[in-house]
Amino acid sequence: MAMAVKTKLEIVIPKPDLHRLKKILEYPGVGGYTIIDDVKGQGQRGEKDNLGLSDSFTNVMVIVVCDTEIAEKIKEPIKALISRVGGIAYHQEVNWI
Amino acid sequence: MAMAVKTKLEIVIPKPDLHRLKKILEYPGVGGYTIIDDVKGQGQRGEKDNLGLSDSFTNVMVIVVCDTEIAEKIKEPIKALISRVGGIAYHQEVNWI
Amino acid sequence: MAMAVKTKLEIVIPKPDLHRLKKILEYPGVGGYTIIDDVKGQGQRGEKDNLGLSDSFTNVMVIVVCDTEIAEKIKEPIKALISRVGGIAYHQEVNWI
Amino acid sequence: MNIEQFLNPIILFFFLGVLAHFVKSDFQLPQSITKFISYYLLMSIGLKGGYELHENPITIQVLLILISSLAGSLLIGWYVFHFFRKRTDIENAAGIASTYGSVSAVTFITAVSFLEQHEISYGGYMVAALALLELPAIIQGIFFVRKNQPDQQLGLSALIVDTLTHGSVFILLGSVLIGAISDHDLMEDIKPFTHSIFKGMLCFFLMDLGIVAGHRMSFLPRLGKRVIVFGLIAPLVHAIAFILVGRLVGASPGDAYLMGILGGGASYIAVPAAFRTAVPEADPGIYVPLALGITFPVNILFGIPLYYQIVQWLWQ
Amino acid sequence: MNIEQFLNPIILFFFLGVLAHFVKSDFQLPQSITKFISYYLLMSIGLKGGYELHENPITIQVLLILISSLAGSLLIGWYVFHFFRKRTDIENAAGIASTYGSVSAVTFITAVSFLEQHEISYGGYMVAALALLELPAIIQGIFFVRKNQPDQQLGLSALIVDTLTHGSVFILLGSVLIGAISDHDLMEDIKPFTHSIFKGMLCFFLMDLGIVAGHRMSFLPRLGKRVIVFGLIAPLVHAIAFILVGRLVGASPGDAYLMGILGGGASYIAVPAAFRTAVPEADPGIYVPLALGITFPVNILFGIPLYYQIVQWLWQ
Amino acid sequence: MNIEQFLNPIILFFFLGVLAHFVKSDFQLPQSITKFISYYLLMSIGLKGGYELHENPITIQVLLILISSLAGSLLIGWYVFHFFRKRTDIENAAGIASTYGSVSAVTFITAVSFLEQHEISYGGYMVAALALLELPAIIQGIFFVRKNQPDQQLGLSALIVDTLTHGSVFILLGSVLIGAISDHDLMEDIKPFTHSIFKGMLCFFLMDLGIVAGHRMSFLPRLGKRVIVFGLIAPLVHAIAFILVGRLVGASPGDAYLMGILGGGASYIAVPAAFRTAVPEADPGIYVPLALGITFPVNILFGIPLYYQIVQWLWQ
Ligand SMILES: Nc1ncnc2c1ncn2[C@@H]1O[C@H](COP(=O)(O)O)[C@@H](O)[C@H]1O
Ligand SMILES: Nc1ncnc2c1ncn2[C@@H]1O[C@H](COP(=O)(O)O)[C@@H](O)[C@H]1O
Ligand SMILES: Nc1ncnc2c1ncn2[C@@H]1O[C@H](COP(=O)(O)O)[C@@H](O)[C@H]1O
Ligand code: NA
Ligand code: NA
Ligand code: NA
Repeated sequence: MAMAVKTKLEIVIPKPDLHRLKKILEYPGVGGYTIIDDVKGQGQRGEKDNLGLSDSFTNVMVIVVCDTEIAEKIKEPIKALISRVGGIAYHQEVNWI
Repeated sequence: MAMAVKTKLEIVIPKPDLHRLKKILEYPGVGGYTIIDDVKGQGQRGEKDNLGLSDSFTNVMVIVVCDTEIAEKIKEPIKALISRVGGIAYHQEVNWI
Repeated sequence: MAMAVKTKLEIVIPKPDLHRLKKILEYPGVGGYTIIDDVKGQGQRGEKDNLGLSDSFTNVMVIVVCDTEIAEKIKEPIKALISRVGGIAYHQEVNWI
Repeated sequence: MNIEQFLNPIILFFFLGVLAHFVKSDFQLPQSITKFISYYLLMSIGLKGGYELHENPITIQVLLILISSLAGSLLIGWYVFHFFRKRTDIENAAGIASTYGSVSAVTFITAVSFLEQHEISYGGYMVAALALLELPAIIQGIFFVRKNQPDQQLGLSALIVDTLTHGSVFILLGSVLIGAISDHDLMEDIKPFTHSIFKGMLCFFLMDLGIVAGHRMSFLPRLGKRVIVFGLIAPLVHAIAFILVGRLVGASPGDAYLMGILGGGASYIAVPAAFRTAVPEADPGIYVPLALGITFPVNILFGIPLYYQIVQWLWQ
Repeated sequence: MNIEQFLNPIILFFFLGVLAHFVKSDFQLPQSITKFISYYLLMSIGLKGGYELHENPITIQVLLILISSLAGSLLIGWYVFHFFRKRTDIENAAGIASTYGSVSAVTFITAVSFLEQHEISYGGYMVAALALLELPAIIQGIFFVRKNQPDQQLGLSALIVDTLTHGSVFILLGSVLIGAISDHDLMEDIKPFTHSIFKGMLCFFLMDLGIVAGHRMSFLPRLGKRVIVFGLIAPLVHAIAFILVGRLVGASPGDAYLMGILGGGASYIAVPAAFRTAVPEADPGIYVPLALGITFPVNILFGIPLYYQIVQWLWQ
Repeated sequence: MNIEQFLNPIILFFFLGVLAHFVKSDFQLPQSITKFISYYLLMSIGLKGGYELHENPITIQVLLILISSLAGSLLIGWYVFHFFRKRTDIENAAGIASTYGSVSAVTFITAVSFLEQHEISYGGYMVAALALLELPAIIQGIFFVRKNQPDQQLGLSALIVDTLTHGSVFILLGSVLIGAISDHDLMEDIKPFTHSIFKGMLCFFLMDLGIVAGHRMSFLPRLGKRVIVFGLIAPLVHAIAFILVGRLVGASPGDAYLMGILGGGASYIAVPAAFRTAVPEADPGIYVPLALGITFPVNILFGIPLYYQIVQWLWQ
């Protein structure tokens, strides 16, 4: 798989909605993902300061590297999720080592 | 805004200087940012091991996705900040979902 | 060094193997790196949930920005390390500020 | 008015935390510590409640207390929803309704330590009531939203499971259960942990909560004057109504006092957790600041001593 | 069978944690808290052991206990390796062998609090034995792998240093040492921390460990029936064998009981740490779930009271 | 020389932490735990100081102690700056000056527990002095830098606010205040938290600090021999000078001892925090290793018992 070009998706969403995103990432062909827990942020919906006990003001960041066709497939449900619960997502090409 | 090409900036700076960076990011048109707290690192100024109580040996990583013109505007003050307090910054194009 | 094009490597590996990666990154010309501690993930070797006391189910993410020739040099040992202990790595071009 | 609460270190630490926010101090506990101490507090109070539940089995009297509290909680949720329905969208009206119908564990814990300091006894079932009363107003609030969206299913059982398994509810209920069934001799060994250092941990926790409350207060200007006035007055009205009901059903002073605390408290842990899952359209930037930035301080500063005076006066 | 353990809050909290996993509760302690409490427990037990080591100098009797435990530990590692060698690859067979040959600190700590509750004394050197017995079976397991890979060096001294400096081993050994050499009057001031709140902290820790165990149990179906049956029976067999040896070498009831705990326990902290370094090809998804998801619960639920009855019966 | 400190578990745990670093143990407490315990220690000592401040109102005598300590602190800052000004750049000279002019809270806390163990009383105002003396030498150091950069404003009031609101200063001052005004009966309930487990928490904290100190020691070779010799000798000289001043102004033995600790201590929390904000050009890789890697160990290992002997000798 050396030097293959892949697509990297980076997604920031509210922590309580992570399970929804994980469900999307069960799509066949998504080989894995990495989760950076408890990130803070600022966006249209105000400040997420990672304080308090309900995780309502906490984000997580998820990184997915997969084939470009697969990325095309999961983009729409991710977009729909974000428009419902907040967050951002974007993608880029990367060279897999 | 679907599939628009944007610029992603990634900035690593000492945690005690985060408020300075936040001030730069108040620039109009910067819609938001994501903060990964308490990262470690190695650079010209030695090791940052995220130990101790003064946050002097702790970094933060900040991710900003914005329009390319806006990115051009905030690059200079970010560069000036980094040359004063340490850290790194770089940018890339990304496709906004 | 302004606006120079560099290569950014992102590497996710099991936390107990971080010292092996650090040894690779001592390669001359690698000016520094940033470590995001304690990330979670899902991959071929099952779930890494960042639970327990032995760090066996915990990952770290390491970001290295360096000259493209240097990146070419350290790619092979990183690939060999990952194939032995698990994880992923990929690289992209970035514009250094 | 009695200034006793102003000299109570527990309360003072809360306001030290609020102050830390407003003077932009970088004093801040990592979220992991906040979680640790909150679970500790819930575990301790749960074990204590369970222990006493075991000693004093449930009577008709107790059932009356529980049922009337449940009814009161739903009534609050119902009127608050209809009050805000005219002023904001349906999701946020439901969020505020559930917030005030449900209960506040931290207010309860602070009130319990106030009772103990005045050596007034209360029933262990009140702790079980705390755990159980978190739920109904949440379900009611979500129901208000769903019945206006006939395409979405209510998913009632999933919702109940979700709320009962939310971290803070789960450990409280679990600890009540363990407290109730454990061997009492073995429980004694745990007391230095759950009892002796409890008040100190509470101080520490409230200082941290003060910082969070300070952060949430910065959302308040967005809410409008009316909403803020509601947040100031509602806890007192709800609490007094609950205390009166307690008097009617013949509760003991300690139990009626805690009924007041259940009625007056507003939830800022279980409600946002459940609403983030079930009604993500409701904005936690509205109902959390209201509960934590206004109602909580009103309750611990003014409510806790005031309700006590009312109880003393009604039961004298 | 005695149901005492089912009413022990320590055990109940472990199962509350397991339950939290299975009902998908979001109750979870951050890893930083888990580390804090585990280091606290190891420090406390270490200081205690060191303190008593100082009081009761080492005798021939004690040496016999240590040597026979060491031999037993290597014997377990040897037979387990050869048993699994036929059923799986060499790295995983070695991982399982080291897991069962080595010891479980948390099982030991839980057993010590069981002993104290029954007012049975034991020697402080048993805590030192706990720390020292983590090592030999690990080295043996890695040796099994390396002697089949003649190109790789054993790096014995690096390996010993690595294991002895692993966080949990290091603090245990360090605390034993500090406990042994510290001024006893000064140690008294630390007791409210290391003794009074110990059981409560243990409850808290076991709840957390229950969640981790729950997570690891989800790996079990992959392991196959045979392996699981091994995980269920092996601890009982190993423990009883060790207790019998204890009887033979003339150990006291408390010491023999703890020998049983050392034999019966399976390591899920030191072994994965060492194997991740020395044999990364061995899959922690096999030996950790076996130790933590099966053997640990068997030991604390059934083993701890059973071994006690056996000791009572043998020493009566 | 008295070996007592070598048998003190508090000190031994510090060196266990240092050892952990040098044997490359992966034993390490997450920063969240370090913060928690340090805030706990500051809160506990602050409450205690405030409580006693309340009991013993401030006298002329006390004012003399405070004023002479303040003068001493500025004098140290002044001479250290001019001493290093010739040897390094202005920012780092100022950083070292502020470090030694300011005070070390952890050294103070360790010294207080030494005093208590020897049953020597001290005034609660000394804790207030600890909080207040963090500030002046920091301002002075920053002033040295700014007066050489006429284009930059001093921003004195912003600087004072910044330092007083730094996490560790803020909680210490806040706790002194709460301790002073709180109802004393309510304070009793907090004592098991703030007093009983204090020494154990301190052990734990010092072990962690030992690791940090170990890390910082790896910067030492860069500093050069002269600087290191300064770090070894300065604390002893400063402390003895402060004790003598204490004798002159008629302080009690306990107060004079703590004056010595204030003088001898070097700040590695408040100073780097303030300098990172005000003088980011100063390298924390210089002044922090000096304070934490050399002066702190010298103080707790040799200073604490030595200053005690000097006090005993001067007041006998
Ligand atoms: N322009 C942006 N760049 C980077 N992160 C962003 C941006 N906008 C939003 N975010 C992240 O997404 C989270 C939710 O955004 P929002 O739903 O717009 O409030 C924020 O808290 C940030 O962490
Ligand atoms: N080449 C690099 N690649 C990735 N991160 C870097 C690099 N250089 C510096 N950093 C990060 O920036 C921080 C400050 O760098 P410096 O100011 O050069 O010491 C380091 O602690 C790292 O976290
Ligand atoms: N496709 C992927 N995208 C992002 N991260 C991945 C991917 N595959 C694996 N990882 C990360 O690498 C770790 C180890 O992967 P593996 O060795 O395949 O189990 C996982 O726990 C994830 O954190
Ligand atoms: Na309520
Ligand atoms: Na064993
Ligand atoms: Na000083």
